[in-house]
Amino acid sequence: MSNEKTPILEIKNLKLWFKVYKGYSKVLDGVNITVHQGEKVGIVGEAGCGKTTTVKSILGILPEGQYVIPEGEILYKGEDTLKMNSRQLGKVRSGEISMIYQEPSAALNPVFTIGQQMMEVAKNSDQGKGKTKAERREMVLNAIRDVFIPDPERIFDYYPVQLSGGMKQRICIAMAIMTQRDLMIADEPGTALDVTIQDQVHKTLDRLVEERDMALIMITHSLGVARELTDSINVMYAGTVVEAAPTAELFRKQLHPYTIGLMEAVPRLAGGGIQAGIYGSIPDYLYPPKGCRFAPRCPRATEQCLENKPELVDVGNGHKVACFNIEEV
Amino acid sequence: MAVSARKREKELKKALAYEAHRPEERSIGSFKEMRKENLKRAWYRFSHNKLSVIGLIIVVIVVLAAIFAGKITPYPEHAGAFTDFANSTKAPCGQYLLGTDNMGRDILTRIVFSFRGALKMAILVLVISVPVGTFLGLLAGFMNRTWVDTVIMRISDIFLSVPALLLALAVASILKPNLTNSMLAITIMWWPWYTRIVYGVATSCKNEYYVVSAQLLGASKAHIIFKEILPNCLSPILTKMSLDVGWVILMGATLSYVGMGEQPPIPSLGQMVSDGARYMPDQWWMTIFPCLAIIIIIMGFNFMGDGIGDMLSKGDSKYE
Amino acid sequence: MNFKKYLLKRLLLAVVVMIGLSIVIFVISRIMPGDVATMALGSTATEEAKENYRIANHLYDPMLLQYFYWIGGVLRGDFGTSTSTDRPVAMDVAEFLPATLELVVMAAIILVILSIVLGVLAAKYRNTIVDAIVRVLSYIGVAMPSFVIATLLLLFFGHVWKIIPVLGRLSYGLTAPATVTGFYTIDALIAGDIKVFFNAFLHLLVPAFALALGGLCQEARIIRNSMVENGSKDYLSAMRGYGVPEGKILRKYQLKPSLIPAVSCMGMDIASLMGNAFLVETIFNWPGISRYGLSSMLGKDLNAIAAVLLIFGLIFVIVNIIVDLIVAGLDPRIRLGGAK
Amino acid sequence: MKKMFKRVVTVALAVMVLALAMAGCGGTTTDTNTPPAGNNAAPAGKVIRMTTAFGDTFDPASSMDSASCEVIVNLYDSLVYPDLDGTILNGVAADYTISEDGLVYTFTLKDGVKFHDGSDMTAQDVAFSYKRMMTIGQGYTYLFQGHIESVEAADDKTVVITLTETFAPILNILCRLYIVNEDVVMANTADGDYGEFGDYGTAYLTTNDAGSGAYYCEKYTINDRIVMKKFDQYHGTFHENAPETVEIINGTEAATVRTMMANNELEISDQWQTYEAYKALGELEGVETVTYGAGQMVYLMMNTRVAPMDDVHVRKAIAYLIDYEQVYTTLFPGYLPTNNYVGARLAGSDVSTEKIGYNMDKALEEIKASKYADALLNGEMAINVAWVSEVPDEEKLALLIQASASQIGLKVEVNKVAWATQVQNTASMETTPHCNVCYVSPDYGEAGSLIYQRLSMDTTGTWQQTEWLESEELNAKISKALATLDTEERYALYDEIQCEALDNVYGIPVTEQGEVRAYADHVVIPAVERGEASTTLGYNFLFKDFQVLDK
Repeated sequence: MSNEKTPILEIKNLKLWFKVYKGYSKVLDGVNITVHQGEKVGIVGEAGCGKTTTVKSILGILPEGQYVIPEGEILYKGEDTLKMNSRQLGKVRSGEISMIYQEPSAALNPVFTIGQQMMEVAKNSDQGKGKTKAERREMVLNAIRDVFIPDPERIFDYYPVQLSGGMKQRICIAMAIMTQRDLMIADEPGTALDVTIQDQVHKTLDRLVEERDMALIMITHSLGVARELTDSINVMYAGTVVEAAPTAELFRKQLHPYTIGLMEAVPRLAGGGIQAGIYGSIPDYLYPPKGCRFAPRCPRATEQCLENKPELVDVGNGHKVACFNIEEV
Repeated sequence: MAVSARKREKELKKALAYEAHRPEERSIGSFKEMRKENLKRAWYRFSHNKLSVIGLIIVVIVVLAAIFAGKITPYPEHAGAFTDFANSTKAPCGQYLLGTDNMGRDILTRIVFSFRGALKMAILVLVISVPVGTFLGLLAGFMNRTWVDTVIMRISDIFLSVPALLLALAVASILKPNLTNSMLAITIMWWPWYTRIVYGVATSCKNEYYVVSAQLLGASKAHIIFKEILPNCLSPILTKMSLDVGWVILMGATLSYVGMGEQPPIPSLGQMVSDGARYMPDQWWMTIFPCLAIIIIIMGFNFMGDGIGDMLSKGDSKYE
Repeated sequence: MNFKKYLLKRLLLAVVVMIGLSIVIFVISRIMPGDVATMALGSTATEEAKENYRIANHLYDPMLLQYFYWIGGVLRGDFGTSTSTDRPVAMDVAEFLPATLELVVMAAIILVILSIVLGVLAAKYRNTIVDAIVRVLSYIGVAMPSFVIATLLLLFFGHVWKIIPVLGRLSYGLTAPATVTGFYTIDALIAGDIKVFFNAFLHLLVPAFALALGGLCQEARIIRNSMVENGSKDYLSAMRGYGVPEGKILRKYQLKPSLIPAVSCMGMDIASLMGNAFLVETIFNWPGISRYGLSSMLGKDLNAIAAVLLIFGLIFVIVNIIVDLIVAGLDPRIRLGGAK
Repeated sequence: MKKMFKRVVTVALAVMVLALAMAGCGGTTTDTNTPPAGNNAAPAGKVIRMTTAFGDTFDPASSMDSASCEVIVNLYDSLVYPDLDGTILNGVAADYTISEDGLVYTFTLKDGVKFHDGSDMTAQDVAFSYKRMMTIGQGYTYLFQGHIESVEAADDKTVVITLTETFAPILNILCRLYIVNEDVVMANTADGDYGEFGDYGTAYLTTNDAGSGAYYCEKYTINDRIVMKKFDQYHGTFHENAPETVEIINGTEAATVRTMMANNELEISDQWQTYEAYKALGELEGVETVTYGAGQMVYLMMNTRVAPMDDVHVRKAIAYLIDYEQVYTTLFPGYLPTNNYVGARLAGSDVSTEKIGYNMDKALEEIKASKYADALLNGEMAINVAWVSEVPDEEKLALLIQASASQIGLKVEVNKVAWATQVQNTASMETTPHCNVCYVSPDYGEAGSLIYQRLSMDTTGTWQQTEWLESEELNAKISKALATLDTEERYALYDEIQCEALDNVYGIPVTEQGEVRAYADHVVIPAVERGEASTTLGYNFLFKDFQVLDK
C-alpha cells in the first residue's frame, strides 16, 4: 500500500567508492530508495552490505577525502544534498533530518556532560535558535522525559561514562527527537543492547514517530524488527537494493533468491533450530563481480546474471525486484 | 559538505583514471609473496604522506654524510687541530661555502663532521632513555592510584625539577669529561619526560573497553601493557622522540659550556651554535648555519617518525 | 568528594617530593667542583678568614649534620647568607623572584594560547600550507636555542623595527610602582598608574615570547597530532549531523578531548621555563632570579644555589599539581575512575 | 558547567595566594630599593652610562674585581691615589712624612673632608677602616698581609702607620685602603660572625655606601645597575663638564650592548666584547673605539713540578712554538707585544735579556734535547692545555699552541674547564694542568706587584701562579727587592728576577692585553685624551675628571 504522499527522500542510482590500499572499494553499486512523507521505511541486509554508508552519505558525514561518489543523487525534498553548499546542508541537518547511531558509547563526547551536548544540539536546531537558555533547557529535559529516563535533572549533569549502554542509546534518541524533524534515520538502534531494552527503545521510537508524523528510515539486520515497525522494506545486498515492497507484501511473497534465503535463515520459534543458511559470503568490493553481485551465491544464476546487472522492476502492487529470472507468482 | 566541490571533482577524476587501467587481481600464493605483500602495504602507509619519504631521504643523507665525512668535505683537516686566524670569521664565499668560524675553520666541514657526534649522542641517549621512561610510564599508568604509581611519578618529578645545567655541573665534577659521560648525564635528565607522557596516555586508555575486556579474557598484565596500552602511546612517543633529537643536540651545548661533552677541537653542533651567538648579527653565519643543520636533522627524523607512526598505527585508513 | 581527597593526597606527595629534592640539591651542590671557602672569600683571602668561614658554615661536620643545619635554616625561612652579595639569600630571592615569576607567567600564558591556536589551525587545514608552516615552526622552535631566538628578537626590535621597548623592565624616566606583589604590571594596576602598566606590559612581551617559543612550537605539534587523531571519532560526525557549525566543533568538541595529552606536556614545558630563563634574562637585561641562580651555580655560592633550586622545585611541583587538576577536570574518565 | 567553573576558580586562587606568599616571604623589600627606570630617552643633565660584568658586592673591604674597582674608586677615598701615569697623588691626606728607618709613615688629613652623610672624616675612621678590612680578610687584605704593624689615629687629623719592615710599594698599596664612615657602618650592622661588630655592615655596604668619594650611591639593585650622583661637598675638584649622574649597568651580552649603544642608552661599553663586535660598534655613527694597555697580562702558566713540564727543555720548546706576532695581530687584534716578564706598562719592568721568540726548528731541537723526547714524539705522552669557559677568547691561544705543536709531532690536548673547576684544580699540585691560559692584572702600578703575584711562594696553589715554585732563594730575592726603598736598586733587582724567570721559563708572558672600549664621541675620557692609561684597576674611571659635551 504505497501511499500517494509526496516523496520526501529519493536516492537515485547512488554509487560510492572508498579509497583503500590497492585501489577503490566499490561499496555502493547503484542504490535506489524512496521515502514518502511520514512513511516508515526499513532497510534490511547483512553486515557490510552498505546500509550505514548509504544513510551517512545522506547527511554527508562520511570521513573527508576518503570516498568518491561517481554517480547518483540524493534528492531531499527535490534538492540534491550532494550538490548543496555547507550553509544549505547546515539547514538540513539542523532542522530537517536527525540520526541515531548504532554504537551509543561512541556517539557521545566523553568529556562533555549530557546536558552540554544536548543544549548544543538544541541551540543549533530550528526550534531552539530563538529561544533563551532556560527555554532550551526545558526542551532538553522534556526530550529526556519522553524517552522514559527518570530524574532528567540528575542525568543532565552526568558524563557519558556514568551512564549504561541502554541509557546512552536513549539519550541519543532523545537528542534526535528533541526538535521537530521531518525525517529520522535510526541505524540499528537496538543492536548494542539486550532484548528487553531493545524492545523498549523500538517502542519509544515508534510512538514518537507516530506522534510527530515523522518519516523514518530504520536500518536493521533482523526481519522481525522490520516487520513490526516499518511500512515498507528495502532488502539490500552488496551495495544495491535487490527487493523492495510494502512490509505485508514482502512477508507474503519473496521474489529475489537472496530475500528467500534471508527469510529461511530466520530461526522459527515453532520450527526445529536454524534452517539452512545462504551459501558463500559477500563479494570482495575491490574486485566485484561484473553482473549481478548475488550471482556467485545464487542457486538460479544463469549466464545472463553473470554478464549484466538486473534493474529494479515493479512487478505489481509496489513490489520491486532486481532479478532476471523471477519465478512467476 | 565542508570539502569544497572542486576538491571532490579532482578526487573523482583521479578515481576514474585509476579504474580505467586497473591491474588484474592476483591471488597471493607462497609465504614469501605474503611477506612481500605486507611490505608493500607497509610502504604504502608509510609513503602515503609524501613528507615521510622526504624525511627518510634526509636521514639517510645525514647518516651517509656522517660516515663518509672525511671524503666529501672540502677541508677535512679543519675538523681537527687546525687554526687559520688569517681568514677567521669570513663571510660565505667561493672558497668557504658556509664561511669560517672565529678560528678560521670551514663551517661546512665542521657541520658535516659534527653529524657524527650529534647522531651518536641522539641515538644513544634516546635508545637508553626512551625504553626506560616508557616502561616506567606504562607501569605507573597501569598500576594507577597504587604506591607504584606514586613512587615512579614522584621520582620523575624530582629529576625533572633539577635544572639541566646543575645536573651537568655535578656530573662534570664526578666523571671525566667526554662524550659518553655527557650522554650519561643527559640520559639521567631525559627519561622522566617519556614517563610523564606515557603515564598520561596509559591512565586515560586504561579504562577503555578493549583493555577491560582483555582483562576479562584473563590476559596477563604484560600482555595488556605491551599489546594493548603501548600501541596507543606510540604516536606521542614518536613525535616526542623525533623532536627530542634536536633537544639532545642542544643539550650538548649546555654541557660543553661547563666543559663536558665533545672536547675541542672535535666539532659539536650545539657548541657551534652557542659560540656563534656571540658574533650575532654581523657574523650571522657562524650560528645560523649550525642551527639550520640541527633543524634539517630534526625535520628528517620527525617526518620519518610520523611516517613510522602512520605505518604502525591503524590510523584513519579504516576501510582497509 | 573524590576531588578534595585527591588534592590533599597530591599536596602531601608534594611535601615528599620537596624533601627528596632538597636532599638531591644538597648532595649535588656539595660535590660540585671548587672549595667552598675559596670560592666564597676569593682565592686571595687570608687562610685564617677561610678557616673561620668553614667553621661558621659547619663545613667540617659530616654531610648529614650539615644537611640538618641547612634544612633547619630553610624551614625558618633563613636560607643563610649569599657569599656573593653578603646579604641573606631570602632578601635577594624576594627581590629577584617576582621579576622572573612575572616573565614566566607571561611566557606561560603566551605558550598556552598560541600553542592551542596554532595546533587547531594546523589540524583544521590538515596537510596544507598552514600545517606545513606550523610543522617547520616547531622545528625552528626546538632547534634554535632560546638565546639565539632572544638575540634575533632583540636585534630585530632593538634596531630594525623599534615599535616595542626590549631592554629592562621599564622605560627610562618611569619609576617602578610601589612593591606589593613585585609584579610591575599588577602593582601598576593597584597603583592605578596606567602609563606604567602599559609600559611594563610592553617590556614583558618580547622576552616572554622568546622564552615561550621553544615550548610553544612543540606543544602546537602535539595538539595538532591529537586533534587529527580525534578528528575521525564518531561523536564529532554525530555533532556535525545535528548541524553544529564546523568551526564550533573544531574549537570546542574536538579541542577539549585533544587537550588531555597536551596538558601534561605543557605543564612540564611551563615548569622548565624557570630553568632556561637565565639566558633570556641576561640578553634582555631582566633582573631575574635565574641570572642570580646561574652566577651562584658557577660561583658555587652554596646557600644561593640551594635557595634558587628549592624555589624552582617548589614551582615545578605546584605546576604539576595544577596540571593534574586540569587533566582531571578535563577528562571525567580519570576523575570519576570509570565508575561504570 | 557550574561545577567545572567552581573548580577552576579555586585552583587559580590557590596559585595566586602561593605566588603572593613566596614573593612576600623575604619580608617587605625596602621601598627605596625599587630598581630605577630602564632605558631609551636620555635623562636630564650630563650622564654617563657604562656596562660591565658585575662581580660580587661594592663593599671596599671584600671585593677586588674590575667592576667593583670602577665603582669603589668613585664612592670612596683613600689617603693617597695613583695618577694615570702611576705617580702617587694626595687623596684625603694633605701631606705625609716618612721616618729615617722608613718604617713609620705619618699622614695629616685635609681639613673639611666630608662623608656623604655630611659628617667630618677623622683619623679614627681610617684606623677603623683598616681594622675592618683586615678582620673581614677578603679583597685586598693580602696586599697588607705581614707588611703593616699598626694603623693608629694619633689625634683627629693625624694617622700613624708603622711597618714591620721597609716596603717600597707601601704608598701604591695604601691606595687600596678605602676609608669608610665608622658611625654609619656601626649603625647598620646585622648579626654576623665578627662578634660585637656583627657582620661589620657587609650587608648594608652591599647596597649603600659610607664613603666620601666624588659620587655617592643613590640607588643600587643587585645584578642590575648602580646609580651614582655628584657629591657637591666633595673635598676635591670636578672638571666643569663632569657628569652629574653615572650609571654602571650589569650585562655584557653583545646584542644587548649593541642595541643600547645604537639607541644612545649607553655612553661607554665594557671591555669584554669580541674584536668583531667592537669593529661593528665603531661603525655606529657617534661611536668611537679606543685600545689602551691597562697592564693586564696574558700568561701561559706551566706546572713546573709535573712530568713532562718539569724539564726546562720542554718548557722552552713550547715557548719557541708560539707565534707571538700572530697572537697580537690576528688572534687578539689590538693586544700589545711584550718582551719582559711583567709587561712594559709597569714602572721598573724593562729587562736586560731577550725573551724566547717564535722558532719552530729550535722548538724541535729543545724537544729532542729533553729527557722525555721519545715519549713525547711517539705520542705516548701528551701535554694538556686548559682554558676557562667563561673567557672564550682563551680557546684561540690554546688551539694555536695545539696546531703548531702538531706540526713538530708534539701531541697537545686542549680542555675547557669551568672557572670553579679551575680554582679547585690549581689548589693541589697533582690536579694542576700542565699548562693553562690565564689573564692576570697587576695589583698596583709597579713591576713588583706582578713579580710578587706570579713568582712568590705566597701565591703558590692559587689560580695566579700554577708553576708551584718552591725555590727559597728566589722568594728571598723578591722580598729583598720589595723592601729596598731606593728605586734604581729596586728596579735592578726586579730586572734580575725577571731574567731568571724568563731563562727558566716559569710560565710564558704571551702578550699584554689591549683593553678595548667603545664610547660615545660626546664623552671625553682622560686616559684617551692624555694618551696613557693607569695600570691600577679602576683608576681609569675617576668620573670626576670625565667630560660630557653637548651632543
